[in-house]
Amino acid sequence: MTATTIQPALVQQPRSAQLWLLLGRYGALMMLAALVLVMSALKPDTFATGNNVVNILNQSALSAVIAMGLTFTLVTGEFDLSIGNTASLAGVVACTVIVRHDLSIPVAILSGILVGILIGLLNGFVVTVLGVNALVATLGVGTLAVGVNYAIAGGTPVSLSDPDGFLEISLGRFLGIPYPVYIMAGLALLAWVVLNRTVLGRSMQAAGGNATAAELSGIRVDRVRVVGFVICGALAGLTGVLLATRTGSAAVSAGDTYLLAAFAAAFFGSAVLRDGQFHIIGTVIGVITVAVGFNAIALLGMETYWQYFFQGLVLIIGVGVGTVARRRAAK
Amino acid sequence: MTATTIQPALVQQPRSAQLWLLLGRYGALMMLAALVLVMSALKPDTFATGNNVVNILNQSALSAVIAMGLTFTLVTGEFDLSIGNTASLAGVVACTVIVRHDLSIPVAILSGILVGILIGLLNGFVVTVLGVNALVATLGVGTLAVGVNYAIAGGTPVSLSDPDGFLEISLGRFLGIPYPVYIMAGLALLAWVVLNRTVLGRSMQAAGGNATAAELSGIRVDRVRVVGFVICGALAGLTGVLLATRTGSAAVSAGDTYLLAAFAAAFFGSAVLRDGQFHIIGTVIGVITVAVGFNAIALLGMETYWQYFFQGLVLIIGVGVGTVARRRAAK
Amino acid sequence: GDTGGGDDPAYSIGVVQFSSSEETSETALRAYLDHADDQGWEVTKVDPQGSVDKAISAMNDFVQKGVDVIVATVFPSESLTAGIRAASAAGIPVISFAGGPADGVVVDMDAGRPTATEIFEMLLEDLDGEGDLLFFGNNQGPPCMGREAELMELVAGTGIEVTRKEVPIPGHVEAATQFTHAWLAEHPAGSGPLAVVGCLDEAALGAVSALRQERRQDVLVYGINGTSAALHAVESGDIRAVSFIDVAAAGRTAAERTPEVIEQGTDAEPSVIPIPAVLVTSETYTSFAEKYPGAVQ
Amino acid sequence: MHDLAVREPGHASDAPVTHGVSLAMEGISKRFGGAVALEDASVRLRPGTVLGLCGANGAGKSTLVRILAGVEQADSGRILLDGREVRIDSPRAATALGLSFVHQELNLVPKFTGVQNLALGHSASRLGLVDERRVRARAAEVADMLGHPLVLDVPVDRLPVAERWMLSLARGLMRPAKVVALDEPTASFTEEEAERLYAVIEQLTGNGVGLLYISHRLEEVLRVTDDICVLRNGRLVGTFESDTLDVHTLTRHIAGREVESIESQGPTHPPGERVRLAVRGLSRAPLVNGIDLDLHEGEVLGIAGLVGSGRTELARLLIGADAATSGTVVLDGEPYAVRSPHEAIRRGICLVPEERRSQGLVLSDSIEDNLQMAELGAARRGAALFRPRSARRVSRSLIKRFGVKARSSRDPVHSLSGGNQQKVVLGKYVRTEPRVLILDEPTVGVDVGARADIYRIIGDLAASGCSVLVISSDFDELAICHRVVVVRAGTVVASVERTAATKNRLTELCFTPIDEQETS
Ligand SMILES: Nc1ncnc2c1ncn2[C@@H]1O[C@H](COP(=O)(O)OP(=O)(O)OP(=O)(O)O)[C@@H](O)[C@H]1O
Ligand SMILES: Nc1ncnc2c1ncn2[C@@H]1O[C@H](COP(=O)(O)OP(=O)(O)OP(=O)(O)O)[C@@H](O)[C@H]1O
Ligand SMILES: [Mg+2]
Ligand SMILES: [Mg+2]
Repeated sequence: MTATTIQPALVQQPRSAQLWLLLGRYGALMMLAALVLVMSALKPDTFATGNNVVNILNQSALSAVIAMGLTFTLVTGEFDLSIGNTASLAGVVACTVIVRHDLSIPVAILSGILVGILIGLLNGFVVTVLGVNALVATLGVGTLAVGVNYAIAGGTPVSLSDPDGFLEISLGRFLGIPYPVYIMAGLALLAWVVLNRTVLGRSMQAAGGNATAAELSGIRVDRVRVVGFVICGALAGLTGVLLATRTGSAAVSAGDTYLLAAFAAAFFGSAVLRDGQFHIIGTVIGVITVAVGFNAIALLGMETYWQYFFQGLVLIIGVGVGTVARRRAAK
Repeated sequence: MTATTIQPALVQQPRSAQLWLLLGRYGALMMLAALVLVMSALKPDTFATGNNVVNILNQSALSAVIAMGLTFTLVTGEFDLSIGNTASLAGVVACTVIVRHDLSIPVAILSGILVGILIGLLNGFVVTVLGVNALVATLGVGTLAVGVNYAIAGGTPVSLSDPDGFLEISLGRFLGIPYPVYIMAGLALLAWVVLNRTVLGRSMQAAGGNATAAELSGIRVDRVRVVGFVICGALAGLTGVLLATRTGSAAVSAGDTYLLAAFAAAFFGSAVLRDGQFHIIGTVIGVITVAVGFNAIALLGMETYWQYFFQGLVLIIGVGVGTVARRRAAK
Repeated sequence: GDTGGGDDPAYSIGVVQFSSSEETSETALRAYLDHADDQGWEVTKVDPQGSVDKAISAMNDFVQKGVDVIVATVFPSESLTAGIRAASAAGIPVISFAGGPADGVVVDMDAGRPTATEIFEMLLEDLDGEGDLLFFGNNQGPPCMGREAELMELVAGTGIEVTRKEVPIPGHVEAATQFTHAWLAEHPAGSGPLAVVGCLDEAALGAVSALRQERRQDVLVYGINGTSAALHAVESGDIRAVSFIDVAAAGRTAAERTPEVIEQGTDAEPSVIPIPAVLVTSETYTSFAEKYPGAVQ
Repeated sequence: MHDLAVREPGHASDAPVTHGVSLAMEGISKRFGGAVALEDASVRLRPGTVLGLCGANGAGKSTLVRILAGVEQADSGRILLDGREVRIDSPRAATALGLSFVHQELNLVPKFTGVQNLALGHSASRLGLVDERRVRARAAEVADMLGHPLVLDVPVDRLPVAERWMLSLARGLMRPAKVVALDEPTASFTEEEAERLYAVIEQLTGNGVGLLYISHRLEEVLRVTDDICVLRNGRLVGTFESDTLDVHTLTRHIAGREVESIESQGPTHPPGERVRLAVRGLSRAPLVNGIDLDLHEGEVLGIAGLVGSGRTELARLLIGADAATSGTVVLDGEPYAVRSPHEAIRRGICLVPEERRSQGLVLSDSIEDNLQMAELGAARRGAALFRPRSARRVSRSLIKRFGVKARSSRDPVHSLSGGNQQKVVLGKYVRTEPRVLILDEPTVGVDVGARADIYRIIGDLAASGCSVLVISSDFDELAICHRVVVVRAGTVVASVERTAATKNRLTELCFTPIDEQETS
């Protein structure tokens, strides 16, 4: 009866297929590597310096924080279009708390994060309880957040009169590396552990992968989704506060640009190392790739339209190479 | 063999379930009706006038055209984040064609639409051939379109020196109704027929419902998707041109704001009359609801932030009421 | 920075645009860059697309690059603090186009209140102290904020009722059109003296678009900056008046003063370059066009 | 590998011994909108026994299980464990009470590996961290119990369907349970794998575990169960001791009428002389390796084989869903090399795919819309007008002809039972009047009544000249074919005439090494 147990046909793959598979997996990373190599050759004195590396990481920090948050919702199979507005509102609230109510910086930071958490809860409520599609729900909630923002600040930037303590959060350095880089690294580690090594994280991935299966396994899918929105909101809120600490003031739409950037990074990251799944490491690499590109453009001094060509091509090629290669490998 | 057809045991649905069902279907419409009624009572002299109705329809026209295009991609189960950029580019190209190459207005209009078609083809190529997720693909292609836009116009608005003929397209009236309203109505009719009464439209709906099943039923899913992107691009291009005919000039990012507005309208529309499927009538109603709301806020003289609250709430409640009611009815 | 030998040093300049789609700041920059080209300076330009954060990133990149001076455009200087401090720390002076004064900013241009005084006085005269006014403001940059402050001061105490709307940049033309439509619905023809003021020409042009669509001729429109489209609209009578500001001249002046700024470094005494403003109406258009042929092209 | 079928019940000590409980569900009623799924149904399960739930598609079997699992809430009725009433309002609550489930739908997370799937809902965690080692250890025990190695480190979406079902089954057994409910666990299994499951069932009952067992394979039900509850239209027809029943009477209870036996449903017409489809050396490594096949006009040809033998892949090659690497096909004397299902349908070849929910239907669309889909696919021009009224007329007549149980042709197909969904898929393709119809596992999860309907439809099609390929893992049903070919490792190893194609003979051919086989 030995013959009965046919091993699942995991047949040895031909050489070329393995190469394609490699390309599928590391294609996006190779693109980043190529970019770094070309730039190092072109601008050895300005690009490939320790200082510039720190500079690029520092520029990535905020985008990385908000994109990591977004990764949580994407992992649970949802969307969050409100993150940009959340970041803007959190920054305005944090500054308002200091300016109008004369509270301390830690309280301001917490209140910014709290704003994010509340918005996340609201998103989660609208999505799970009202059953509204996440795209509409978060678009709607984001619009409400803009309304609140205008109601608070009336559209005018809220500037701190004595911003030094606040600015220190962004400008301060430890061992020559700015604080935001530590924040990014710490949060990335934490997010990775939560998503990959905890029951909650696994449940999120399961809920995103097959909600029915997750529900039947006893996972409270709705709750997990709400948690995803809350984490996403909290990190968006934090991003908004950090953004305010860069400028010492909060503009009404300062965080809005992060929305598309975060999506681009997360989707780019889904093609890094894995086949179309969202994950923290991928997202961080996505953010860094964009930052390296931006830095390269600034150092080379390209025309405006090159910036756009570059960004567009990075997205399409970075993701496309992986997909095409994986398809070839499966052939 | 008649005995095999066991008639399902049916009971009369309870009254309340029927009411919920009605609410689920017409909830979003009722909201629009309520808005119109309240406004007519509050502002009989300014709101409920023929002039104002024409005015609202005229303002809806462009949003409706671009949102109808988006509906096609949404129906095929895809996304298009490039429509805003496409509209901007089409406007710039149309004006450039007139200003720099001295070509006629019809040629300018066609070249704007052609730009949209090309972008749609590119989107379709990246999505179907490269296999890139539509969100990333269209974000990337949209960014490329911005690049082309800057390469052409360098960021400055392209103004016609003698704009009268061009302006006439937006400003001209027939029987007291501006041309754009006719364009909207005509396109809506055409789009409805294509989507519901042609093999292509039906195939699009099937492909959006279950791509594998559609493929195995002989529907060329990839081709259908590409067509969806092309229609969407063409209508976005037309919107860009129409937008330029309103001012006689094209700004580099004039169409960008249409992106979120079109999504909001289409998603709102998916809750109108049907349960979560995208359809043309719903989209048009979505656009008109937003326009009515905007008009109402202005007539009532509310603060800016009310406008955001209103838009956010319309989205959430309009869609949420339907979903909750349908769930109740199924209980 | 690396200065070439000889008496004509090849400076390296980092330019932070506001947004390539903001015409007036681009005009000023173009004048600056033309001069820089003539002098053979190396220029690196970055478009942060209106995002403060990207602007700060670009300034940091320029610090890495080791430029001799950074030119920042329109962003309020106080919101660029992180970038300006990095520049100051590296001994790089910052020239701001209309961003307002701040530590580390050695040259600034004022495109705010002074550019608006004359046209707003004309507006008051036209309305004869009463009527309804729609004002489009923008709080992203100091120029509009200054102009708004000027307007509010002037209309205070008159019988003019002001409705203020924020127009986002980019997207200002469209937003202005929409707001105007709504405002017109509330103010039908014959409901008294009506006027629309855009803190930027683009907003005024957006209003013109709405007026044309609704075939309304009873509303006066005013704009500031003097883009060619707005000047044409003045010529055709769609816009009552425009305050043309000669940013090109200011850009040139800034360029001419650049060597001096680099020379003095971050310790230089902060200075403000005034931007000359000219009021243009349909009556004065012809003579204006003769004087500034470049502006109406 | 030891043969578990001969193990003594209760012999295996690797599964922890649990103490069974008696389960009673009393007066359960459930409605979905206006449709009655269950009406005052009561069942009782003694510890250490197997209770079969039988009934036609849509009779309410799964609904009963889903209510027990806390997935659905009953409108009325109560659930008793050892005489004590319990409230089960969520899957968690059910798990906490020691109930375990293998549901009818494949419930795995596609991108997760085997071990990640098994860890889901498994309380193996410390401080909120996942403890994968413990899961692996338990998975090894379960694999031993199943006598089947589990693939733990490959994302399940890269596994063959049957392998996924094994994992799904394993997941139901991960946690020591007092009651286990299996909803059509063998639907995708061949005889061989089913045997292993029977052994596991004996082992469980030996430990005092009670089992609820749902299957449309009636012989199997009679074999493994102690008692059988028959449901019809949501009502309990009766509870019978399995020993007192035979297939014929059970069938009558289920359908409420006489149903012909499979043997009497064989083809009535002989196949034609002309070869309709001639396949030579068709290959696509590694699954299909040089298939030779002749299909005659009006012939019903069965394809037998083990799971993973390449039958599905063959079908996909024939309709151009995958590209063959070598080989030729001739259709009615003309070369046939299609690159897409679209071309295949236009040439008159259709495939009724094996997973109707994911591959055959747009679940949220109406019956009518689904029935129209293949016609859209066969259409030449996209711009062609679509006539809803005449399309609806055709749909209605198909619904009638196939006996689809539905309230209206506009009902969404997800509201239909499995068998009726299958009829819709079949109807969709029959409508294009194909020359060759390929059916991949056409009766998985289909009840006896509907099964008879489907066999009748196949017979009618063949009689009208259509050639039919039937791929099936249920060798009993191959009795409806004129001829059966056996596929092994992607090649045809035998061709057997109907009279010789007994279940035993086919099973034998599937396993015998190639050199010992005669090709007739
Ligand atoms: N979620 C649901 N919404 C609406 N109707 C449903 C739902 N679930 C089940 N039904 C209906 O309830 C009835 C019983 O379905 P159930 O799935 O219990 O049947 P079954 O006996 O398991 O059939 P099968 O043998 O095909 O699996 C069917 O008529 C079905 O259409
Ligand atoms: N090792 C594998 N990796 C990925 N997919 C596989 C693998 N083996 C089989 N498949 C897929 O599973 C499906 C079934 O494969 P195959 O044709 O070999 O099986 P079959 O004989 O039809 O048996 P069954 O469908 O019952 O599993 C096919 O679609 C095939 O692509
Ligand atoms: Mg069932
Ligand atoms: Mg198969």
